[in-house]
Amino acid sequence: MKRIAAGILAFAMFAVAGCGGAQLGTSSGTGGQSVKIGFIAPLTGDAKTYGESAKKGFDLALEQAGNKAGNFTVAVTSGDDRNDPTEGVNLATKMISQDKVSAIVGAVTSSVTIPVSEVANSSKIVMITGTATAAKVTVDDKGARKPYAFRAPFIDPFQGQVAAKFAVENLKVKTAAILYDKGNDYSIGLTEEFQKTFAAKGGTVVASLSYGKDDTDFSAIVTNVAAKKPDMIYLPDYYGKVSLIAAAIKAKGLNVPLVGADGWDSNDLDFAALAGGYFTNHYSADDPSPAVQKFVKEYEAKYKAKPDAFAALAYDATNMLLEAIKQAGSTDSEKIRTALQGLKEFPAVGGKLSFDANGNPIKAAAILQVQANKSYKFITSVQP
Amino acid sequence: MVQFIEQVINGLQLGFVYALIALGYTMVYGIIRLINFAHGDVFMIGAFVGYFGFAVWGLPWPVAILVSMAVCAVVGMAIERLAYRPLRAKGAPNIATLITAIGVSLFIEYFTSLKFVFGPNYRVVARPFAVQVFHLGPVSISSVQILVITVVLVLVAGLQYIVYRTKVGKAMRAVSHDRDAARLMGIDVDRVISYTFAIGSALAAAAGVLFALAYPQISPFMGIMPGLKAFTAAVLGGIGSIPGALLGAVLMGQAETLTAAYITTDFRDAIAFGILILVLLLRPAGLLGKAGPEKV
Amino acid sequence: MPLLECRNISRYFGGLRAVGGLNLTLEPGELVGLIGPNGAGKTTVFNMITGIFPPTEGQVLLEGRDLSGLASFQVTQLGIARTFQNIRLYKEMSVLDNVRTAMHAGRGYGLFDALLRTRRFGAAERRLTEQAEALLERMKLTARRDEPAGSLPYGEQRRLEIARALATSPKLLLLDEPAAGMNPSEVGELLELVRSIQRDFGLTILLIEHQMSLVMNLCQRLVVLDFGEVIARGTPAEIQSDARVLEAYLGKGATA
Amino acid sequence: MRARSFAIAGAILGLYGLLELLRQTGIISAYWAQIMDLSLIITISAVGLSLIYGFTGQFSLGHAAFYGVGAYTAGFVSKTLGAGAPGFVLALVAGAVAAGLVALLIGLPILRLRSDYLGIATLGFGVIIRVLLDNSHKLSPTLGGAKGMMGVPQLASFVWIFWLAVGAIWLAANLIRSSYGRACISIREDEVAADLMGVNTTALKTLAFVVGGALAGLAGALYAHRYPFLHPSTFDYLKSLDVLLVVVLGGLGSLTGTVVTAIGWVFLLEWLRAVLPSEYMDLRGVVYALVLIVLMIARPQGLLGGSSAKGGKRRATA
Repeated sequence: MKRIAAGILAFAMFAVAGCGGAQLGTSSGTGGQSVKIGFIAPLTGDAKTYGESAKKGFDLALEQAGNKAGNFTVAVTSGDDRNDPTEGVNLATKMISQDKVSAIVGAVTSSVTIPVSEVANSSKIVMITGTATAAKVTVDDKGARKPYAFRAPFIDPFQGQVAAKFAVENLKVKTAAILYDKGNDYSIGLTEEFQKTFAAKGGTVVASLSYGKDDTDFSAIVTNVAAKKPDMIYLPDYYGKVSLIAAAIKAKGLNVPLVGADGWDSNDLDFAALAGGYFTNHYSADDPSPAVQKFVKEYEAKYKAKPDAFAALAYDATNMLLEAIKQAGSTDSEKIRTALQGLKEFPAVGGKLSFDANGNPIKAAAILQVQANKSYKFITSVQP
Repeated sequence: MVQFIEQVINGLQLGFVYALIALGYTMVYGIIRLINFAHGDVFMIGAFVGYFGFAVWGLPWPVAILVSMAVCAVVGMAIERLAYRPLRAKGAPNIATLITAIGVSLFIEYFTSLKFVFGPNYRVVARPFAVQVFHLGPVSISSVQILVITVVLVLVAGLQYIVYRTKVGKAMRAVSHDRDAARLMGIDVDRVISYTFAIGSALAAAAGVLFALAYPQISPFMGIMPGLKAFTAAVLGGIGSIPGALLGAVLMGQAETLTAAYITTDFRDAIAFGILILVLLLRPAGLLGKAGPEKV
Repeated sequence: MPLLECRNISRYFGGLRAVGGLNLTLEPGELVGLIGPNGAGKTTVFNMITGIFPPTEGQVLLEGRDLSGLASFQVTQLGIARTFQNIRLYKEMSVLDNVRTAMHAGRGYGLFDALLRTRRFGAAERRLTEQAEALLERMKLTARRDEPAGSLPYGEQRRLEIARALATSPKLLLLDEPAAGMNPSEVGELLELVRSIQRDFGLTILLIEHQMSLVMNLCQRLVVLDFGEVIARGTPAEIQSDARVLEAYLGKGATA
Repeated sequence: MRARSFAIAGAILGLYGLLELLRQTGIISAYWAQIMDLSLIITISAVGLSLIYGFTGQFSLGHAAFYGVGAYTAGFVSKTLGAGAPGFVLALVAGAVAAGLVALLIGLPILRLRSDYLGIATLGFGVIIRVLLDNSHKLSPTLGGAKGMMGVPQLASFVWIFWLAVGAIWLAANLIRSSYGRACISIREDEVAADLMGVNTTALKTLAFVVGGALAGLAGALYAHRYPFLHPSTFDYLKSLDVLLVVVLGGLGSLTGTVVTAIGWVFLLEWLRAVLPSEYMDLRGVVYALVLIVLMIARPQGLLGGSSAKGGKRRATA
């Protein structure tokens, strides 16, 4: 009897949970002059720090806009994806079916943003990510555009190309070594493209070595790299790993230029170890453009810290979405999509932005140099 | 050849750090037959305390190591007292204690990553001394490597002294050999277990500080992988055996470094755990351990 | 042909000899006692026969068939069952299930019958349950049928162990100190029980026991072990007057 | 007996009808429908681990690996064959069979190990599978490696997930309430004694491991057709702990407990998302760990599990 009772309890719980949720769902609706936006980011878990930066950028953009997009008051519903694709799908589904959002800003990492973009696209809800750089965020498996997916950052291939071009043309190097994270799509994407472009421009990649996301000991691969005597080392990864590798390179006494990507842009970078290194980024804080100056100044005033790439890109993504809603003059996702796709030369931190046919921004990359005094120096700008 | 020697030195540095962690695993397992999953997290706490010591409080690094060892000794004893002893008193099955240990490990990781504790961020460790690279002929070796190897040797010698020359050490060996007999001989078993946790945790703390000096970045989740690999090393050498832990750790360090250097880096973790499974299957008592038949 | 034949079996544990060169033959229907001081190697003999620790040297034969290389469960399936000195029941399982588990080898249906609840499964399960209930009835455990084995009083646990061993349909039953921890009246009941099951199930029994009253009254023949070697064989009466046996027991000051 | 079986079958059919109706009419939103499906998928996987650990006592820390093998295999088959019911069914079968085969290959050697060593070996196995998934694009570009795999047709509708979950629970219950199940439990209780009572412990441990692994594989296969993106991080060895927690909370040796806890667990996490202010989200991990520790110290037999001997009260002649 006890078992049957328990079984009935299970089913009852199941049904009640379902219906209880359903009530919540039906009670929420869109108000007259307000627009609902969802925000998805990893606020806990292993990518928490990226998510927090993105949230700061998102919050700042909304605050500057006075929580308005045109005539609409913006209502935000935000959620934590824990950098877990499953959670990302659940959250996106919740925001779309339950909270009835008109658009979503997020997610932060590519592995969550790809499934989120699938859900958003099949529900015909606009999604714009600040930071996910994998090509498949905006195109499907067969390379066809997901019409409702957009992003603010340049995609992996572009950064890899720019870095290779800069290395050959400005640093005048002939050989390069690459160290990358084999478990990280961002790192792999950059590596592939760098390799291709570097070779096309006449350089030779003498070593391309991978490591895992939990590795902390790089002495073995750095020793191997040192034996190859490369002219430069490409380190396409986030600041945490890059700092460790640079320290290992320094400990090995290897003294060649290090080149990287936007993942370096963080206050937690090991500036001492990486001083003199170059990386491709979305903007330079020295850029006199009003968009950049306004962002940097107000960000520092609000958070008492320097913005990093995650914050800047989430800020851009949010601003572009708000502008699109304003131009569309509607909370209808289809109209917002059309407006977003049609944005021309939008003054963003990352430059004057327009979207290409695949929902990727057309913008220039800045090359920055790491300084020992915890700042970056603007070196040059590379057009796509 | 030069490169090979340098790789072996790299492997030694890694292996020696593993050795300090592995000693704690092996001592605890020897005495209460528990895989103390939380040991890797004690190592992490050690790294953080050491980092605060020399980077924030401005202590000289050897003092920072000692402070960290003292703090972690207390942490280790507290874990044993609060989480494991109640289960032991109840005579709970092995697995219940193991699951508790996993719980303790998760607790330490999540708790320390809260903002008001250590925070979730990576921290870059600024070394308290400049790294120098020495050249012995064509082979280069860094001051960090020399430091790690020296400190580990000193600590292992100290441990050897404690285990074989002091009263506590004798009691530990007696409890590890036969807990009931030791109790009958008037040894306070709970206290001996407590000391074992203290010593093992202190060694892990030292390992943590050295790790932070050698691979200068720390985070609340940094203990998981080194912990598992050090455990593998302890099993490889024969769990319960102190010389075994050292041998196993040195072999693990070499295996990991040399595969990364000469075979592939793609499967580095897979290889470490492949070794573990093979050892468990082919020689479960490890290289230096003794197998005993189960009593029926 | 003898039912069981141990030919010169020895067992070493890391250089230490537990049993050396033991020869033992059991004819069908015999009830033989294996006695000796603590640590003489009696349980090791059981372990060798049942294949838990196969003999380091020598052979064990059941009805002329060499048991070398067989796993314990195979030895059991060939007809040797045992009980344990330190009771090893499945404590969390019910009394009935303890017995039914021992019938697994003779369950009479396959995995797919079980998964899909076929007619054959139903019939076989009914048969198993009836047989198990009959055994419980025989052991006076019917009232305890649905209780967890671990909750039974000591004497009943001993009886359940015997019931479980019988459920494997053995030819040879090895009893390891069945009277340990029992009071005199319980020992008396046990004596009757062992006799009656031997008769009713046509068993051959090898018994380890320290309770001399039980051994002397029950066994037709005794084998005495000391330091892993046979020091005497014979009828209870012969053994009682054997000088070496007395020395082995009294010389060590052990209780007889 | 027969009447009761019909009553249960009727109740389940009725429940399905009700839920399907509520879903079709939108009273249960797409979100809660998704969570419901996920909870059933997790249930199937947890029932698998319940067989392995809860009933047979083989401590496994690598369950997520079977889940991953099932998901990737099914995804690959489905993507290769294209959308359509026959391809989908084949993919589900392939996912379960592949996970079962992997369980067989790994189980045969490592199930000799006892408790804690087995746990560590299965954990190691989980890490190895994760590394292989990270490098899977070298085997076939379709698998995507660390970049993840997308484009698996989303064919797992509620009717599939619900009935497969019911089927999995039914099969597991049948297995447990048979001589095989009793033999498995006897191994958990005392492996040496089980061996000496004529139970082929190696075969039964392997059986439980293979069936449990195949159920996880089936769950993974359903996941691949319900969630549009497969990434190795979803099948990380740390995820094995989630399933373990469900099985332990539900009570070792209690199938009902496992099912109730699995469903309750998924809904609880979603409910927490709704009620917990975001600044306390971080505490989730701390609470999760504390629950595990306190539970183990206070009630090692699990929250809902009593003594599994209560199963003996039922007549087995169902």
